[in-house]
Amino acid sequence: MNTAVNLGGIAMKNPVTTASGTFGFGLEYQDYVDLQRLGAITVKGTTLKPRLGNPPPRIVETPSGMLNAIGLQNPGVEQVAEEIMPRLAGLGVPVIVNIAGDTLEDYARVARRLDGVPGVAGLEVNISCPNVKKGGIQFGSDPRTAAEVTRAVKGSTGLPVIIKLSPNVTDMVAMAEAVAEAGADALSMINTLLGMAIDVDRRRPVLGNVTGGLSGPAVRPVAVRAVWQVYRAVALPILGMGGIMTARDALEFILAGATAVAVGTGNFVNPRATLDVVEGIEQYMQNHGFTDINELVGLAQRDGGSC
Amino acid sequence: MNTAVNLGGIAMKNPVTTASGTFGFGLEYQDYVDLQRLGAITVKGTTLKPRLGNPPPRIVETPSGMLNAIGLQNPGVEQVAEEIMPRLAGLGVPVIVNIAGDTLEDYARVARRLDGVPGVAGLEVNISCPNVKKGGIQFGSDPRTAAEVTRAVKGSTGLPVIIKLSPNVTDMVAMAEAVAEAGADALSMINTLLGMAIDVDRRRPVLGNVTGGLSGPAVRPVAVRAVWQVYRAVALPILGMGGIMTARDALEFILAGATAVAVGTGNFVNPRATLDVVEGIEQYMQNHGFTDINELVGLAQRDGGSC
Amino acid sequence: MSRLMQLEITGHWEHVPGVRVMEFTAPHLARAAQPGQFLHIRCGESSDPLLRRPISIHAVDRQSGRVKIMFQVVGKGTAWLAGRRDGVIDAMGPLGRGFTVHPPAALPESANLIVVGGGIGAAPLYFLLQELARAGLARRVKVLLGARNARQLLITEAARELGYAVRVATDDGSAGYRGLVTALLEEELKPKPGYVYACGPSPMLKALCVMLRDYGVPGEVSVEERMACGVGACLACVCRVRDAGGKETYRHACVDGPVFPAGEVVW
Amino acid sequence: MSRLMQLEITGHWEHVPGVRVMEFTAPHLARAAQPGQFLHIRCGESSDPLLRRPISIHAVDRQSGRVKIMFQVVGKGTAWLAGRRDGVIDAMGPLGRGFTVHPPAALPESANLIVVGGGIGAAPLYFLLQELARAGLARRVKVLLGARNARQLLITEAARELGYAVRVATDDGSAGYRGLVTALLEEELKPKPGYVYACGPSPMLKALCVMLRDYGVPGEVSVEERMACGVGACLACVCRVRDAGGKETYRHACVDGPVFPAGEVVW
Ligand SMILES: Cc1cc2nc3c(=O)[nH]c(=O)nc-3n(C[C@H](O)[C@H](O)[C@H](O)COP(=O)(O)OP(=O)(O)OC[C@H]3O[C@@H](n4cnc5c(N)ncnc54)[C@H](O)[C@@H]3O)c2cc1C
Ligand SMILES: Cc1cc2nc3c(=O)[nH]c(=O)nc-3n(C[C@H](O)[C@H](O)[C@H](O)COP(=O)(O)OP(=O)(O)OC[C@H]3O[C@@H](n4cnc5c(N)ncnc54)[C@H](O)[C@@H]3O)c2cc1C
Ligand SMILES: Cc1cc2nc3c(=O)[nH]c(=O)nc-3n(C[C@H](O)[C@H](O)[C@H](O)COP(=O)(O)O)c2cc1C
Ligand SMILES: Cc1cc2nc3c(=O)[nH]c(=O)nc-3n(C[C@H](O)[C@H](O)[C@H](O)COP(=O)(O)O)c2cc1C
Ligand code: FES
Ligand code: FES
Repeated sequence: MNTAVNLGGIAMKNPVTTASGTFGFGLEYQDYVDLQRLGAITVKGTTLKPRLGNPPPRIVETPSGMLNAIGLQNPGVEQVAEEIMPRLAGLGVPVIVNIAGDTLEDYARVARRLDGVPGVAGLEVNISCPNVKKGGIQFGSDPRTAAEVTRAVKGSTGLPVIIKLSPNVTDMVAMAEAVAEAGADALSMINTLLGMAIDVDRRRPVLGNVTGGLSGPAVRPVAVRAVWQVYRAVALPILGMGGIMTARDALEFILAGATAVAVGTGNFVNPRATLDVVEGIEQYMQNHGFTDINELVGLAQRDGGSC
Repeated sequence: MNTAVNLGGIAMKNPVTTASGTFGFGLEYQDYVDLQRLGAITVKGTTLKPRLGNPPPRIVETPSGMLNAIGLQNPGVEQVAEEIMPRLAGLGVPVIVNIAGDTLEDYARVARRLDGVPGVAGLEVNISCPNVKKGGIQFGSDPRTAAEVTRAVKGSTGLPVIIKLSPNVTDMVAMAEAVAEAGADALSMINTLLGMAIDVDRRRPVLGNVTGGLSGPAVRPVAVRAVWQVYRAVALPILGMGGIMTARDALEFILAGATAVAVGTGNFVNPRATLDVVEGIEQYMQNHGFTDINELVGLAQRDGGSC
Repeated sequence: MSRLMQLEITGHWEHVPGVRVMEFTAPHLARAAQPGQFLHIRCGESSDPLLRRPISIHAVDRQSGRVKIMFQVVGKGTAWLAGRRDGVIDAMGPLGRGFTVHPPAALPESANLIVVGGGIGAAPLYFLLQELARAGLARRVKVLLGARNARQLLITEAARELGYAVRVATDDGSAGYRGLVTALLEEELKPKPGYVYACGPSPMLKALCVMLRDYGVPGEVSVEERMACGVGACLACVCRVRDAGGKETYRHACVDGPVFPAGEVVW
Repeated sequence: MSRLMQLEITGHWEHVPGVRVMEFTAPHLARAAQPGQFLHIRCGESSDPLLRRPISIHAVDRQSGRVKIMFQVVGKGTAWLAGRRDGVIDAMGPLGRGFTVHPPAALPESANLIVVGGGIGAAPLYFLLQELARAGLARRVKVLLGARNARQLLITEAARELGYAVRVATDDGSAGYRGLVTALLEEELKPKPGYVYACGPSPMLKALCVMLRDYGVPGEVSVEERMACGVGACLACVCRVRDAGGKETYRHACVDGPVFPAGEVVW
């Protein structure tokens, strides 16, 4: 049985990775997960300079989901390249570094710094973090600026570049087309939905940052729809995520058109969720007589489906 | 204690109404709800001609939510005006008729037909149904066309006009500003989020219509955020909805800036949800020493809140 | 009039593997319920699972005020229900339009009343059999039950105890006829006309409706559709039917059904 | 090393109204646990509630392999937990950095070790008291406990049974001193220096940290922050601290804490 996939140049032995920001810098879950069994490890959003992140509270639980406003807390690309990657490189698992910035130049410099760092197999470009807005720049909500970021990153690295799309837009397909045109090697979706919660007793927003990003099972239908729509329109491989807890959830994404999937909030609920998904997909393939995972990609699109 | 509010010209004795499409044409829940205790009744989306709606399955449960693709099944405005409104008019409760159409002309004609029909207290204009797309017209995702619909409806009726906004856009504030400028009397939000689910065993979309609208507690954080953002930017009263099940949920919307609230999917879970919300809000006001519900509107915005 | 009820569980047991019976003491419900009607049950206290689950009324004892449901554990709602040992269940009901216990006046006295159940579809039919007996119609009734195997036959003994003649069919032949229950039905229909009451999985109901049309036999079938509200407010639970004028349209299983005239349903 | 465990419930009872104790038999956990560490517990099978709930380890019996938690029912997660009578609980643990049972070497032998608990904050302190006793430090320890009223005092008797001198404070004066437990602490600190271990609501910890700074007394406090992962991966549970160089930064309660040096926390 073949479970290996190729995500825009990143060779994964199975289609399962972690969603950025939910699996730290890779080693936090090692008591629970044999990391070498993952298709890839995607690490926390990394910026040019270290960032402290937002004031607490940074999370709040919502029905079947959670809001987070971490605010891209990270030690900066220098430390990631110098201290963290050496510890991960030995695992033999492709590491995807998620990158973010406030300016095009930031993105380019982070990308350049990571080029050639052992272990880094690709970059996932966060153009859509709802929790950080500096100078009003929202790369992720305008096709033109999204294309510019894509070109800036592509021009600064030889690594495969995955552009991570936001669901907080009118037309995800237009965004996908723009970054595809600009040279992206793959797309990942979805980032969190912009949301908020109010503390009714204190009559104030719960989160220190007021608004936050909604993730978890609650958003899965939105994410599956995004993958479905973009798969039909754009010929790039898709890394699907949003509320994946089990293999069946992951299969929804794959059948809709995702080449690979990421487990995010699901890790918090079940620290073994990634491996349970890997095993569950194999089981499904066996039960249903599939010998190559790639046959399943987009299979639900085959008959009809008039979106 | 005053719980009466004025929603853009619709006088409600309390801030609670029903969300269109979840309470039929008003009488379906009368075994469970003393309708006269509601602040208003909002009925199913009504179009110029009768509509059969989409093929089944029309709904699917999702984590803390549901997808629906009813497809605006309704008996048409003529029957609503002639047969249904007479039955509701006697209740003495304001009825808000939700209207929809494929063309500007449709909207205008439906609005005109309802003008002066006894019992109709206002129109809620659905410019954003994710389940019906004819000729690719999506009034709800472009500020200009949304403004045109608003003007068409306002020009055809003397009734208060509430424009119902979609969350499936990049910038809800821009939409709100455009329809405010065009003369809307109030705003309602949110309509459903576009989503889908895939049947992993059959490897096909679950819904007959492929995609559907996500509603229920899962979307509440998105809805509260929408109300919060629009309240800050636009001086129109807001009818808030999205995942309200309890009085505490409703209070999140009111504290964020909603003048009134609608219970939708919550009716399916608890057929008495509307009245439980009415009673719970009164209880909260008593416990916290508020004498006028209007004091609570937007109260969480007062100190800080840097969105 | 239907109500929102807190039904007290007064009994709950496994009937056959994977199928459970829960008993409530609810005199009002026992008086109001008609066979074929259902309860709309909240399965949990949190928002997942969110929607109520429709479950038919399985048996009613008007004297003692006892009402039973019989359900198969298939997903998270029914799994939650299966875990309730005591306490109360939050249910709306009775809902929907059930079976017409008294067959149409036009039907010849000699015609059989044939009750056909497949799998868990037998659940509401037991209540129908209780009512047919009460209406003094038992001797005209033939009961045909189908299941995967002998262990999964659900109301055979109970129907016999009510005095009914029961024939069974199983997929594997472990009891009665080996094959589909519709084959037994055909045996009944060939010699003489009848009136059919049926509940079971969609493929069975579809085959049955085709057979009734071919034999020109009237009847009524209980269909399953996904429901949200259960009261006609959400328009989710549509069943495609052919109306009096022959035009196809939708009816709502929760209020117009779940029992529809067999000839009206468009499969 | 922490593990994902299916902990078998071997006891569960109400301790005082609204506060429950649950006992597991888990020899590995009993061996590995340190006082102040916590379990990260899944409260339900559905996706609502979604996140795990952090609950401290309350008591450990290494001989029998028994581990207890003590929890207050405040919301839907703890309400779910309160409903479990038997079966297993899905927990990660032991997690976090707990109390340093052996006080710093620099501390004079004469200094008191003062254990201060407020409300449900007493829960992890009992395990600390077990370990202080095991380390032969019991005679140097003073235990100060605060609660709303006499009924809400949680570990007073248990601490006395371990041989500790216990003083209590209640808001309403229904037991011991009428007022805040920090007032008792001040009485202890005035005559002589000490080393303080504390757990309780944030306002209490804040007041306590100010007092320790004023008296120049060292100590450690266990803080509560909202957690998602529990293992340092999500960066949710930040606690503002002043680092060695005096610069303010964030530490993570789940891995760097929940116990922090009292002097480092910025309130
Ligand atoms: C009028 C009516 C009467 C019924 N009577 C009985 C009965 O007496 N005994 C019994 O065992 N079952 C009965 N069913 C089927 C029963 O409703 C489903 O098995 C149940 O809803 C499954 O819920 P779940 O959460 O366990 O499964 P899940 O698969 O997790 O349910 C997911 C969603 O799909 C819906 N769904 C799943 N299966 C069905 C189905 N077969 N029909 C309609 N909706 C479904 C659920 O209501 C829920 O919204 C009846 C259905 C209808 C419409
Ligand atoms: C390290 C640590 C140890 C703890 N030990 C104990 C203990 O031994 N006994 C005990 O009764 N309680 C303890 N708590 C508090 C306990 O975690 C909360 O009471 C519990 O999470 C409430 O969950 P709920 O679903 O009942 O309440 P809800 O209010 O419904 O919870 C909603 C969300 O808020 C979070 N939350 C609510 N209250 C707190 C809180 N006080 N601290 C952190 N997060 C919170 C929940 O984890 C959840 O994500 C501890 C907290 C921490 C951080
Ligand atoms: C706590 C947390 C932190 C996150 N941090 C990042 C981040 O740094 N960069 C990024 O691109 N996405 C980040 N995300 C978004 C996730 O990678 C993912 O897109 C989203 O959570 C949806 O997946 P899920 O529902 O499986 O969590 C974060 C999500 C969470 C919950
Ligand atoms: C079954 C169903 C039918 C709906 N039909 C309509 C409709 O006809 N017109 C409309 O504007 N909104 C319609 N909606 C959207 C609701 O009015 C509401 O905006 C949305 O469901 C969010 O609220 P909730 O989470 O409380 O359900 C429908 C929603 C549901 C669930
Ligand atoms: S279930 Fe809502 S109309 Fe039937
Ligand atoms: S809870 Fe995730 S870092 Fe502490």
